[in-house]
Amino acid sequence: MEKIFFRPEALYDVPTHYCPGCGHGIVHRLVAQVIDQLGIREKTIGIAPVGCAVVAYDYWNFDCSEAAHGRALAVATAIKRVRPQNIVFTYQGDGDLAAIGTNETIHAASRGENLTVIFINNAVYGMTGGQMAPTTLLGQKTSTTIDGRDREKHGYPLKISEMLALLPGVYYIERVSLHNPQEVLKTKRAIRQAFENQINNSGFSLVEILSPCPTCWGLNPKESLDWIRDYMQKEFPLGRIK
Amino acid sequence: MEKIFFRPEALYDVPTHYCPGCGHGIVHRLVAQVIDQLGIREKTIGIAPVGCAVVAYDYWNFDCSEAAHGRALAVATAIKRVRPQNIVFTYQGDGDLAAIGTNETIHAASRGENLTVIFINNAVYGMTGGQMAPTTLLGQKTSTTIDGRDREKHGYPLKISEMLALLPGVYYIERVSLHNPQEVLKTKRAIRQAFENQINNSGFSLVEILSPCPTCWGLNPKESLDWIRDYMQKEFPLGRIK
Amino acid sequence: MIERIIIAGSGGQGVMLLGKVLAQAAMRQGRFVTWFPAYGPEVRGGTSYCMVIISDWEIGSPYINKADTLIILNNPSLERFKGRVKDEGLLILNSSLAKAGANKRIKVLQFPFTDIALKLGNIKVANMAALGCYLGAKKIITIQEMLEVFRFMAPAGKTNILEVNEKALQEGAKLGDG
Amino acid sequence: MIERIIIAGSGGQGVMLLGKVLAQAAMRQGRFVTWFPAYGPEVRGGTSYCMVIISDWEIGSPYINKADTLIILNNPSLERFKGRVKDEGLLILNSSLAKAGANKRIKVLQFPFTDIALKLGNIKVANMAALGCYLGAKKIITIQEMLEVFRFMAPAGKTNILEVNEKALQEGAKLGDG
Amino acid sequence: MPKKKILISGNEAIAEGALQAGCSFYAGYPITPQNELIAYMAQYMPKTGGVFIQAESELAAINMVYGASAAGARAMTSSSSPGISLKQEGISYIAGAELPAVIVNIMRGGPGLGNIAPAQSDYFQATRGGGHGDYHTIVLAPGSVQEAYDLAQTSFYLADKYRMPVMILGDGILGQMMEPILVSHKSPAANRHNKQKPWALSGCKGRKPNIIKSFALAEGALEELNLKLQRKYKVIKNKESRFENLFLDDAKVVLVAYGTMARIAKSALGRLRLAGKKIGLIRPITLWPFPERAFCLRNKRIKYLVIEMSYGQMLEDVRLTVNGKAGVEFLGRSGGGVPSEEEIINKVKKIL
Amino acid sequence: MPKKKILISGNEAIAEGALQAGCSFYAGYPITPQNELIAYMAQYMPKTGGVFIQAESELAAINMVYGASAAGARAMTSSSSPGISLKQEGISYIAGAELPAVIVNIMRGGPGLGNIAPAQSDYFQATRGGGHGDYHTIVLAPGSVQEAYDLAQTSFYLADKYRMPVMILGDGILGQMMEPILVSHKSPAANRHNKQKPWALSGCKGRKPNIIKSFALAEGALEELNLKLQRKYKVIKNKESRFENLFLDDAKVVLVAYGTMARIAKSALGRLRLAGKKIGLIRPITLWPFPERAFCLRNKRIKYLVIEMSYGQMLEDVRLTVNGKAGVEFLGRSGGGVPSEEEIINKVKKIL
Amino acid sequence: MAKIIINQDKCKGCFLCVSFCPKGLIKKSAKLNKRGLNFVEFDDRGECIGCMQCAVICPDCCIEVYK
Amino acid sequence: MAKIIINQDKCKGCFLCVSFCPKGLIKKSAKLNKRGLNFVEFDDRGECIGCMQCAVICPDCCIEVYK
Ligand SMILES: Cc1ncc(C[n+]2csc(CCOP(=O)(O)OP(=O)(O)O)c2C)c(N)n1
Ligand SMILES: Cc1ncc(C[n+]2csc(CCOP(=O)(O)OP(=O)(O)O)c2C)c(N)n1
Ligand code: SF4
Ligand code: SF4
Ligand code: SF4
Ligand code: SF4
Ligand code: SF4
Ligand code: SF4
Ligand SMILES: [Mg+2]
Ligand SMILES: [Mg+2]
Repeated sequence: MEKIFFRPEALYDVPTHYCPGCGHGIVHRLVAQVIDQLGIREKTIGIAPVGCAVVAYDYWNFDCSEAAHGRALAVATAIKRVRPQNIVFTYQGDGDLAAIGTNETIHAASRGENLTVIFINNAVYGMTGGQMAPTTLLGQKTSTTIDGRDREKHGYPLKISEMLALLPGVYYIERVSLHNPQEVLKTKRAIRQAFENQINNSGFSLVEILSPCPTCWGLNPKESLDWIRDYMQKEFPLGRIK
Repeated sequence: MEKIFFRPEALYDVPTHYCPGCGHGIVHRLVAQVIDQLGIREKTIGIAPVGCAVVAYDYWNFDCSEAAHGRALAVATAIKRVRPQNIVFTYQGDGDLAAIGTNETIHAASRGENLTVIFINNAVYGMTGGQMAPTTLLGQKTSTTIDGRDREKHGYPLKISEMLALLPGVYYIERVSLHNPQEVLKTKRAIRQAFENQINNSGFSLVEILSPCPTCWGLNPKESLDWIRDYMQKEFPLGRIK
Repeated sequence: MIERIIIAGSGGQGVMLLGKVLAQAAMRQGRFVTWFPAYGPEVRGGTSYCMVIISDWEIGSPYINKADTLIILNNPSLERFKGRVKDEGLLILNSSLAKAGANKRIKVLQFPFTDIALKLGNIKVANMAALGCYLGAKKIITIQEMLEVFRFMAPAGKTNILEVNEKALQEGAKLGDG
Repeated sequence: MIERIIIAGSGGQGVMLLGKVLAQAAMRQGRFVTWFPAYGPEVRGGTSYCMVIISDWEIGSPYINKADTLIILNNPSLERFKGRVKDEGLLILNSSLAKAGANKRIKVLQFPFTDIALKLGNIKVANMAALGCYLGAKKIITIQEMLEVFRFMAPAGKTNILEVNEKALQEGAKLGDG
Repeated sequence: MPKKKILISGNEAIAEGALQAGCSFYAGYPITPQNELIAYMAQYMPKTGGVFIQAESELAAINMVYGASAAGARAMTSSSSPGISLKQEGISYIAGAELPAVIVNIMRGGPGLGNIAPAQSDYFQATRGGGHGDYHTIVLAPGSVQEAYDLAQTSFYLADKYRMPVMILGDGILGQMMEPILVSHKSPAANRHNKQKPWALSGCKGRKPNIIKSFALAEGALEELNLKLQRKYKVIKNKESRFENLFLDDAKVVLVAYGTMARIAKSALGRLRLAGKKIGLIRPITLWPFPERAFCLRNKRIKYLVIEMSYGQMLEDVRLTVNGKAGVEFLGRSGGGVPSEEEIINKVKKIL
Repeated sequence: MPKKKILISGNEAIAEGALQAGCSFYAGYPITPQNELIAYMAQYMPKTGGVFIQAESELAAINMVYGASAAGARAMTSSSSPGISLKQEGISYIAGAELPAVIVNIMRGGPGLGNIAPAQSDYFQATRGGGHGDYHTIVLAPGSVQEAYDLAQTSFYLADKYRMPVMILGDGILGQMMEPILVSHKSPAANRHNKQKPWALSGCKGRKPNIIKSFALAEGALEELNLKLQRKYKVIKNKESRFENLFLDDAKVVLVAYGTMARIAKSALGRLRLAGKKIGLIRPITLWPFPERAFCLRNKRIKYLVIEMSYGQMLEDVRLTVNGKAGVEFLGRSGGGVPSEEEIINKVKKIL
Repeated sequence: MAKIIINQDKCKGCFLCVSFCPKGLIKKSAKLNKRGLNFVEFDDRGECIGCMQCAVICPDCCIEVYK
Repeated sequence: MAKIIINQDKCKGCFLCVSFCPKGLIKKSAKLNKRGLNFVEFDDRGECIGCMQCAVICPDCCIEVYK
């Protein structure tokens, strides 16, 4: 028998600190698989966010940098400009990319930096214990929206991918999901595309991934995937945005 | 004979520090006229930016606050929430609103704050002597794009109004221009609309105004208006955006 | 009197609550008391714990290096904290999920609190069984006092939950007192 | 020797450049020199100025409270700076755009530099006429030295501009020397 | 006023104290270890009719506080070290515009992302103005949950009185720990409008327009503003310093510590006194103004032992106060390290 | 090395010095009075093959510098007071991640928006870590345009040597004024890769992955990082302090001033010496580490007169250094006010 | 019949009014105002139609229109 | 014929693999692993089709698939 599914080289053989059923674990593996498959591990530089994935560099077997909360794309911009031969990507949560980091996100995209962005939308601030994120759904309960997000008080969920798609500097945007194995495979394809674009010098590419946070959602792992399928997807429709 | 055009009460009878032919002067007057006409001078609170219009409060005859560079919409959000009966507006340049302040702009809009925003797009940082703004046209020369803005190096002009229009929290966006008296009158109508929307509790309203900066453009005042008509308009099409 | 207690278990086992009711009861006695939780990413996935100090004097640090008592509800917590109890200290252990070997240094009371809770019909009250056991053994707070705290803290109208908690407490107390 | 000069005019009159060529020339003489501009919003609309200090010793502040010489190219600048010259100081004034009354406290040289420049075919060289006048009067730098600076600083290939600048300088020098 | 005893965390106590003081505007952004504060505000602020905003960033939050305060509200924000660094420009603006505001820093280990363990390494930032310009914030350092509650109320009072930013400086232990406290039961709204603010923005009906600003371009204007601020700071230095002194009468070694560190120092003090050692303690409650008058400089044989969860920041204030007139020793750990009772006792024994 | 004399402003001299030092990455955001620096970089950085980015904000700029430095480039940003306040979180991260970087602050009047006049009121922020945590930046304070050029080069050398942020602290006068300077003529590229950075991010080919970070969650890890930083700071304190001393031999009053203020103090000194007064001067060139060894504390009758364009920030370092062993007087103005030669002379006469 | 009054002290001489008056009634003055700027003058030859073009474009609110 | 190997020490017991195996071959174990977590076991009744659904969804990369 041949081993047809195995741990990629770009992913260290260590346990992660993520909660059971957390989407970060899946995406970490997908990124590592794509990097292995493209043969770019030795020239990749990843930027870990501040968020639950803060120590992603402890799991990935390639050069990495931390970035201050929200500033991953400023850091990545500089690294890529200094080392255009390297493959540079950021991995960011919704709070990181679309709240505190909105400015850096939009301007890196507007400059058309030749970067790859892996954007984990779990509709919540995981790391800090489940506060409202810009992507939190209307009605969703979090520790700062105790009676559910209310558009009057807390504003609307932010579809930053759609906004970014308007920018001429942006080459590729796709929204994908982790809610079942098929979607996970689509996610992997999108991630691959986003890296290939960078290799081909095509410009800014972003993959938004709807990802479960069972802990902050107060659901078990399977219920969390179903919640993506039944609710989150409605607000954040899947598919190619640009 | 009747006086049919006169200095509005909301505009102090003092000279401004603006360069000859500067669009800020025109818009200051338009805002004051609209405020007079709506009879809201005594309940209006204006937020002056950091930019050439930094001392707008020296020219306007109503309550005003300064805001740190880029933070006008954070300041305005709080004032309006604390005093919902007052009419609160921000007056911001392109650097202020669409560079350093992008985050505050997008999130105030996304929250659907019931505010009025007067956005002066002069394609340049006037106050600091003419550096590239996010709205600087491709090819336009500024002190930081000496050979003209180049999309490879400096990125693309940012159409933030179009991006904001995607947000469900945004009620009204229109782009207008000052390049001749007819356009100035259209600008006034748009400003009026944006204030009326707030009075009617309709939500976030923004008027983007293409405005001459003869000094930093290196053109005389009339040439500056022509430059808006012939070039700027092409990149920033006029009309209702939302 | 100063009593330092570390309470540890997995996320869903209610160790924070255990600590809080204990602290509440001590407060009602008019004693000095501090409650200090594990917080932040520490809490992700693994073990969860809190530290309670009950004292007749002003309390300095709420952080406990060496505890008088450990209340441990699962195995990873045992691994983490077993060295953190004083000589002659007390270990209350949930034998449903963890086992401690023979130990002369400290006193060990191990009972299957999870199983007891399951028998009472709600796995979540294992914590209260352990609390009861602790109070039975150390008696710094009477069961009566603790029941008053339960009633005070219980969400209005949820009397059935209150009841099973009380039962678990009393079951535990019997074991601890035994 | 220490000479403190304030040069002021409106935005387009080239007062910054005037100061810079003066400072360049002083530098080539091996003297200490500082050049200090008005900057920021001060520059918007109104008057523009710079301050040049030329000295045989190390210079402290480049900012001038009281000048030895004022070179003033328009009326608002005159209003702003007329009090800022020392007793027995020198005022070089562009009489095309400003007039100074009789004054015993200081020496005044007023000539229509703008008209002179217009006659030379380029209104922009009024500044160099004023500079010439100053050098003619004070002679801290020779016209020859200044011409070298012009040649050094002139953009390559723009010899016609260079020429008219030189002419303006020399016209001015004659007046100042007279 | 009826009082009630409750068990509450330091973070929540600050929030509750603020609400009691009539705080009607809160804007913040999550960060450990102060998340309980923002969660408490999210839950209870709307119930008192006030405004709660989870801002998009710390920058937005501090500038919202600026706006709310300009509009006359008692306004507050909170964060922890990295987030407080981001607020420095805003704090400087609040100081320059002479607006009252309360900023809470529940310090964690630095520099950079550091960790979320308790720390006291932002003392310089808090007391020396981490932002630009010659300004100060009053800095209050509670040593217990009760004091956190009390000082939260005081902070609004001082902020309004002097029209300036006030910072509450705690650490992760103080923020996270629960202790019993006595809370009062008046209605928060009662406090809200007890201070007229004629300078606030409310629309210019019946008066000349009000302007809130820190910009002063006219020659001399900014210097004048600064001189005004300096006069204010002088008054505060004279009138508002607070501290707790213990056993100074016969002390040979005086421990100097604040906040959580002072609690541990007190435990050590207790043990040392029991052992017959003549030890005293100064616990600064205001860090700015630094309570210089707590120090008696007549006795030159006294030694001061400064203890911090940092490598010596308050130490400078003690040294400036003592000015060479007595010995000053230091014990400190940082990055989450907390000097223990034992370390303190050992250090004292060495000094004695 | 051939040298050439040119007339150049302080802002441009810093930029040119940086380019000569092999700076290959600059990110900045416009602000008066440092706009000439960014304009110079915009023009000349691309010509040397380096990267120039006008960032969307000061926050982005400092984090770009973090990134560029992580990738091994000699990287720099510049701003003025309010913009530097915004960079504090980023500077703390750079310190925590042990990255070399150069930050220029051309100070203006504060607090808040203040004005654009020259000032020295960000001394505390620069020397005490305006950001969070127990970190330091080396702070260099040029007193002339030549020195601005020279220290710009030094700053990159020190940043690389110690892997830490270095700040160049000037003021609006220094930034705006032109003076003749001697510039060297080697190719900047020659300097660029003269220092191997095995820790930098470049792809992990042939080695283990490199990680750049300031986070340290494991128990004790952050304390360890902090202890390492403290050891480094100790070395720097011993080895890197710089200053200029004038006429200390027989001085009865010693002026202490830095940057532009020292120039004015020197002029006053000259006049006082001509009048036969025994006056000396200490000009700190490094503000952190503060040049304690410039002070001779044997003579107790010496009086120090600290002169600042602020209300007494460096004053604290002088007082900490002197530690009560000599008198310390102060003369300062802020918000754009600059103590004049006359004010200095009058103050000295009062002291004498 | 209409007319305009120009506040010459406030006028900055941008000449936008000159460009946009459909009747060519506004002229650059030979004189300078007290701020040293070239102002404009209304040439009241009775042709003013009160269209307000001049006033609407004036950045410095120098022009009053009567009709 | 295919099979999977589960790294039981890394397994966190999220049971997503259990939910998605089309053949129902993965079961919750009664035992705890050394981290104190409920892991899962492969029920190798020869029915595994090597579809990798389990491995693809596993957040902790615990599953290797052989075919
Ligand atoms: C400047 C700053 N502000 C706030 C924080 C606290 N913080 C850490 S992660 C985080 C948000 C995490 O949410 P997200 O980016 O969505 O990532 P997730 O944990 O959900 O994957 C916050 C607010 C911080 N570390 N730094
Ligand atoms: C934090 C901060 N950064 C930078 C500046 C400097 N600054 C003042 S105004 C301005 C930009 C002005 O451009 P814009 O907003 O377009 O207004 P304009 O002057 O063109 O009307 C800048 C960068 C500042 N005052 N504060
Ligand atoms: S809190 Fe949510 S995002 Fe964070 S590790 Fe747990 S499940 Fe994942
Ligand atoms: S610089 Fe431009 S925007 Fe500023 S006042 Fe002058 S013309 Fe207006
Ligand atoms: S109102 Fe019309 S016609 Fe009259 S002067 Fe003005 S532009 Fe000319
Ligand atoms: S438009 Fe106004 S400012 Fe311009 S020239 Fe005419 S009157 Fe003067
Ligand atoms: S490979 Fe497919 S059939 Fe086999 S165990 Fe996994 S999910 Fe089940
Ligand atoms: S999906 Fe992975 S972690 Fe989850 S139960 Fe299955 S093997 Fe364990
Ligand atoms: Mg998230
Ligand atoms: Mg602009």
